[in-house]
Amino acid sequence: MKHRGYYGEFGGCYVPEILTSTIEQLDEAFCAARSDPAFWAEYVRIMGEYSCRPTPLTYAENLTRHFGGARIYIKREDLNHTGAHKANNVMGQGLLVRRMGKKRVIAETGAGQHGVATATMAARCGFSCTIYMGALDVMRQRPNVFWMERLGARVVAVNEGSRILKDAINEALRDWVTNMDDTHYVLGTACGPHPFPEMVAWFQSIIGREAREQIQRLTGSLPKRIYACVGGGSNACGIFLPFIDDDVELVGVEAGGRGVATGQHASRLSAPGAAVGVAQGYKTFFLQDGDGQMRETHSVAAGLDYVGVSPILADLHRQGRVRFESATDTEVVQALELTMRAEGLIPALESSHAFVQAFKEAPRMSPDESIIINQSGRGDKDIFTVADAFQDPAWRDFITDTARRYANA
Amino acid sequence: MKHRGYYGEFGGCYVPEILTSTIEQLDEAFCAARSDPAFWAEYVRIMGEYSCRPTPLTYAENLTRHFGGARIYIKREDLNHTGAHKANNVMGQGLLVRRMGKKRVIAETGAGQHGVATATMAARCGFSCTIYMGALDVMRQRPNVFWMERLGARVVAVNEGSRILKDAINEALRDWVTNMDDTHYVLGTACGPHPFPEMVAWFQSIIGREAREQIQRLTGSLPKRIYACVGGGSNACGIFLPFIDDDVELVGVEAGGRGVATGQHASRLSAPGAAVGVAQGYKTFFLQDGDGQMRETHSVAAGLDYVGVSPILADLHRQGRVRFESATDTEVVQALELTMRAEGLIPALESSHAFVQAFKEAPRMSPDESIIINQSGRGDKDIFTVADAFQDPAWRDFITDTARRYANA
Amino acid sequence: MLEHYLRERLREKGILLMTHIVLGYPDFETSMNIVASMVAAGVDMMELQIPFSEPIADGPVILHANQRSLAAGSSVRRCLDFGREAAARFPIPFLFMSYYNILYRFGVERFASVIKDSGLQGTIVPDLPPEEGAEYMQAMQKHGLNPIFIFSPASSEARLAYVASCARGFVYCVARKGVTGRETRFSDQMDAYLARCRRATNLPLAVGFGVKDRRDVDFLRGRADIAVIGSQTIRLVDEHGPGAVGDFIAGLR
Amino acid sequence: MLEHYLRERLREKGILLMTHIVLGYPDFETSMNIVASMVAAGVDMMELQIPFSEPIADGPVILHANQRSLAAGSSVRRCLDFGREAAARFPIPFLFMSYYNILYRFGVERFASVIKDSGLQGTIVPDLPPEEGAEYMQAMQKHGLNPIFIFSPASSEARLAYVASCARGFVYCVARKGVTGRETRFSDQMDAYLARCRRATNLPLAVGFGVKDRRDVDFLRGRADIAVIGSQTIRLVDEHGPGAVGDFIAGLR
Ligand SMILES: Cc1ncc(COP(=O)(O)O)c(C=O)c1O
Ligand SMILES: Cc1ncc(COP(=O)(O)O)c(C=O)c1O
Repeated sequence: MKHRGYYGEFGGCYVPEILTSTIEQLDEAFCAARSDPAFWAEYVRIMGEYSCRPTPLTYAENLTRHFGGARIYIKREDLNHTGAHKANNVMGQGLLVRRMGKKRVIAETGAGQHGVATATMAARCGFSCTIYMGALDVMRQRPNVFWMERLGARVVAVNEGSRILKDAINEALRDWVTNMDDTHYVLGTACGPHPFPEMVAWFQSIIGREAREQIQRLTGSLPKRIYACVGGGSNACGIFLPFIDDDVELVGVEAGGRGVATGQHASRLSAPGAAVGVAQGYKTFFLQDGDGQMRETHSVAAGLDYVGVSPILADLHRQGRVRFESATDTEVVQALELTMRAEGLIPALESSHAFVQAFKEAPRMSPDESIIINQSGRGDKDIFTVADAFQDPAWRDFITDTARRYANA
Repeated sequence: MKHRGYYGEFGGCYVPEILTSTIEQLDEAFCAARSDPAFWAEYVRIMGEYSCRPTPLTYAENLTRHFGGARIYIKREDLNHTGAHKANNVMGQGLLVRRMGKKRVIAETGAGQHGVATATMAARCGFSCTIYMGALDVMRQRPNVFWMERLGARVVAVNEGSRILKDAINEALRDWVTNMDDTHYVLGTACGPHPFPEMVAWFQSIIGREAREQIQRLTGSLPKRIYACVGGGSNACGIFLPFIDDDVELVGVEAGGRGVATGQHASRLSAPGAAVGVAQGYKTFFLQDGDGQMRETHSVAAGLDYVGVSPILADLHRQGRVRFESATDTEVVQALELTMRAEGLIPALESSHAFVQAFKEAPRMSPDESIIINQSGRGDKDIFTVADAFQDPAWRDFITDTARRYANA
Repeated sequence: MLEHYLRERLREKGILLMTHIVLGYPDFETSMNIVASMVAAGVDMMELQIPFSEPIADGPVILHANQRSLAAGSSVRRCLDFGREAAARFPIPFLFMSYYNILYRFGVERFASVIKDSGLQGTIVPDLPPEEGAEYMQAMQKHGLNPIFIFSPASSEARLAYVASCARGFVYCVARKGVTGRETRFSDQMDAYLARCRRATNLPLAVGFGVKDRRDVDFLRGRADIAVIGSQTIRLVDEHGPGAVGDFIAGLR
Repeated sequence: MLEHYLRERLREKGILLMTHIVLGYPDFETSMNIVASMVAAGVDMMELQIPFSEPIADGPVILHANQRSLAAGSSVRRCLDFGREAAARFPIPFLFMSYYNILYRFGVERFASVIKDSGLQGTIVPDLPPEEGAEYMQAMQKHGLNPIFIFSPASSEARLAYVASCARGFVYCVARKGVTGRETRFSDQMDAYLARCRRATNLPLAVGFGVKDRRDVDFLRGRADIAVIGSQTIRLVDEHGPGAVGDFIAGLR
């Protein structure tokens, strides 16, 4: 490895010695791919023929009218095959896995989107596949677990630690240090040891590259601001980075959970609770105690419920290039409700965080200005969570009846 | 109305007198739109910016290898916003509703896809919306009901008749004859009184127009055969009609249910059980008894569980231009399983019917020949049905636990 | 001839009454008893509905009657026999009412021939507009039967004229939008509509959909020729049994 | 100096034993009792693991011990105090083992200073490769402590040489891929690997991951200098209580 993936003081590659050569091999494969224009062309072709890229940039006429401020555009990553931006990263890494000649992939997943995307890629590419998922997330994202299994993946519920995303990453790393010869770890976000943050951000940059062209075509100019939710940070990096040299304000929205004051949240950059540390292979802001033990986090959105954050974003935060905000669970459900009714769009709970902040700011902006919200995924997967949030009685009855039918079968 | 929409002896416009002027107005609006090139251009633009058209034509490399015969291409209507081809028809009719100045839409739905699509269009266009759905379908497609309601639609469970799609159509017609002044009936398939079959087929022809261009670009020639499932017939008409003058064999696949010999099926053209009749506003083959009473139908796929069939297809059947086959529930689940594992695609149970027949025929074709399967929708909505078909114990436990949580709440 | 009969009767009574029943609901024996009571109470004409599984123009009351009759096993053959018997026993005109598929499956020409032979006067087919009815009209004409067509408040003058040109016997004016059985407000607006109907044809006008009591019938007197009582008698039978029908009819006029 | 101590001991014994415990598991008092038994049974050196919430290099046994210790409230401060007390009471060298974040949060220089002052000999930090360890190595060197680095079977010759160039005291050779606590096959392949390790450095070689009984230790004799017993003693304490540790250790050699 020529460089170890530092962004300011963040990033690096803190892995057990046994992984060194594996990571080096990956880095080489990635560097070779990146400097080969045919690779990106092939990637774009596959994303066009298997998923539906370029995804549209939708003008949200009704929301724009509703808020009476900036013109609101929505980047439609929800239309990707498997329902989220995760497909981009996964298909890209799948191409690299082929180049490296490996036959098995593993992945962690929180919301289950990355797991479904990886299981899908594995089915398509003929790899065997194991997905690690915190036991808590297995419960709140059951439909995704079901589909992963149907796609042929083995899903391992992780009962260690807080039983959420970070614990799934640990388990995936444990698998990797054991099986790296034939196994590639398809990390799902722009975190982890170098070269993952750079690689994932590169694949996801397809979002921002498209959006940049689209908004200029539609409005004749660049947007004033761009909003993206931030779990690990991959969808945010993906849409932000191609605008990094432009006069465009970039806003990352983290999980405010039950409110940052309660401690039950996952706001690493927008709230004072986090500190710089090293875990899961990289250095960044982590929600941790004074001893360096990771704290429990909470978000209604399983995909944002994570202690760390992309080192690329940590650096952009420190530089002041990206502004970070947070949205509470309650605000998120409200924004979701409004978006469904006004535009017929069902953003994932994760993505709805970006909508919250955009909705707060749009009214104070001018109709001459436009903003882009990255709708990183669709909300179908969240039906159990959303039904609970809305306390839908018909849904409860339906589940109760189904359970009764199972009991009598 | 200049003509009354006959295709050979099928079609027509058999509606209560009170609807005559409404239908005339619709026909005029439709004819004006069709002869205005700007209308189609606007339609294509909206489908590009709000949904993700053109949807890809995906080469199914693994399935092709698996069967060792024809090259298999899959038209990806599952990638449409809301997850099925239904979006095409609905957005098109939405544009017409705007032209006619109406403020309310109603629709029937079987699988719930057309209901979700209509509710989505209504939210986007600012229409109020009521969806009629057979009570049996409300049960087997609960997730779609949930989303329709969240999108702001009123969903009415129809407890009349067989409590499935045909009964929902009747109820929608009853609403329409009552409220036609401000209400448009967004019929979801290429059935019903003229001009619906023609209009729905026209909007859906966007599928075939794209596919025709795509397959020629990808393979340099036309496909040998095209497969589509046939409920009412809209996705089949949509992909078939642009190839109608070509030397391409067109294959429609109906619901074979528990086997056509059992009588529990919905095969109107591929099996001898149906006869020509008039109901729900049009003349076609219906599954009916000697008195003309409609029979009960059955399919694992709610969207194919229908007594009638598009008059356009009935005519193409009689002409011998389209071949009709059927697929049983069991075959459908097997084809779905194979497709998930081989390609990472999750076709809707409806669409999986088309896959069944293609899988039967592909092995006997030559690798020089290519076929297209229309994947009319995605299977996420079918999770409850598919989980039951696979007898997934983890899913049962999950539902049971959720029900217990509700009971204790 | 039906039109002639109606004109004769109208000379005696200010307004005629046509009632509607669903054959085989709750069973055929009861159906016949209801016919007998209605005739005894002075009804001038009756619609006998042959049940159909998809009665799109009917509201909940008649819809359920259709479904229950079918569920109890009623067949088209049984309904035709019923019509023959009723026409033989009672001195008023009877019409069949059903949806087009029933006629179509039976064979339109054969259907006409059978009902003529049975002594009925015609048919009402609410989902068969005249444009689709060439074969039907021909068969009816051939057998000297009356194809009853429908005027609606949504019809233009041109449309009324066209429908009138196909009509025989009388014209059925639906009182409002919607399906059978819901409330109708008999108001000034109705007045204008009926005047338009009157201008469009010389045939007697029947008004149906929502006619339910003496006030409604009184409103129609002078404005139309025949008041049609549909769902209301079914409701009555459901709630108070077939015995209640006679008094109800007798009290309408 | 640690290396010197090890060489002295090696002159007396064919192979040395290093054991590993997780501090505060099941509690600090038991931890101290286990240390005492181990020392009494002749252990030559000990790793004291400061628990961390994300121990990615550890398998289920040590992972759970980490979690249980943290859940019981153990703190870094308490672990450091424990190390000081152990080093004062017992005549063998002690090392801290932990993940880098524990040192990083504490302050790497401060950490080195505290442990030096406490009488410990060095640290093992499995997620800190030498490339990321400049600050760490400097602090260790300044305080005369041993940063223990790791050889792995996947390392190239160049890599072994580079790691060796940063190592002090001894080198920890992980016996195989994977995390702690799983079975290891001590076979010919291992032979070749250890020969490569030997060629790469003159420092004593410790071998860990999966060493669990006398046969394993015997295999290592002559091929390596130190056998590391990790998860196996924790399993023993879990199943038979701290009392069983002494006999177990005594029987290994
Ligand atoms: C739809 C969606 N959006 C966002 C995220 C958060 O990940 P990231 O911050 O890497 O984009 C997830 C993670 O699962 C997700 O599923
Ligand atoms: C995914 C899907 N495919 C097919 C159908 C059948 O309809 P049609 O035959 O009109 O395409 C439906 C109906 O709901 C559907 O949801």
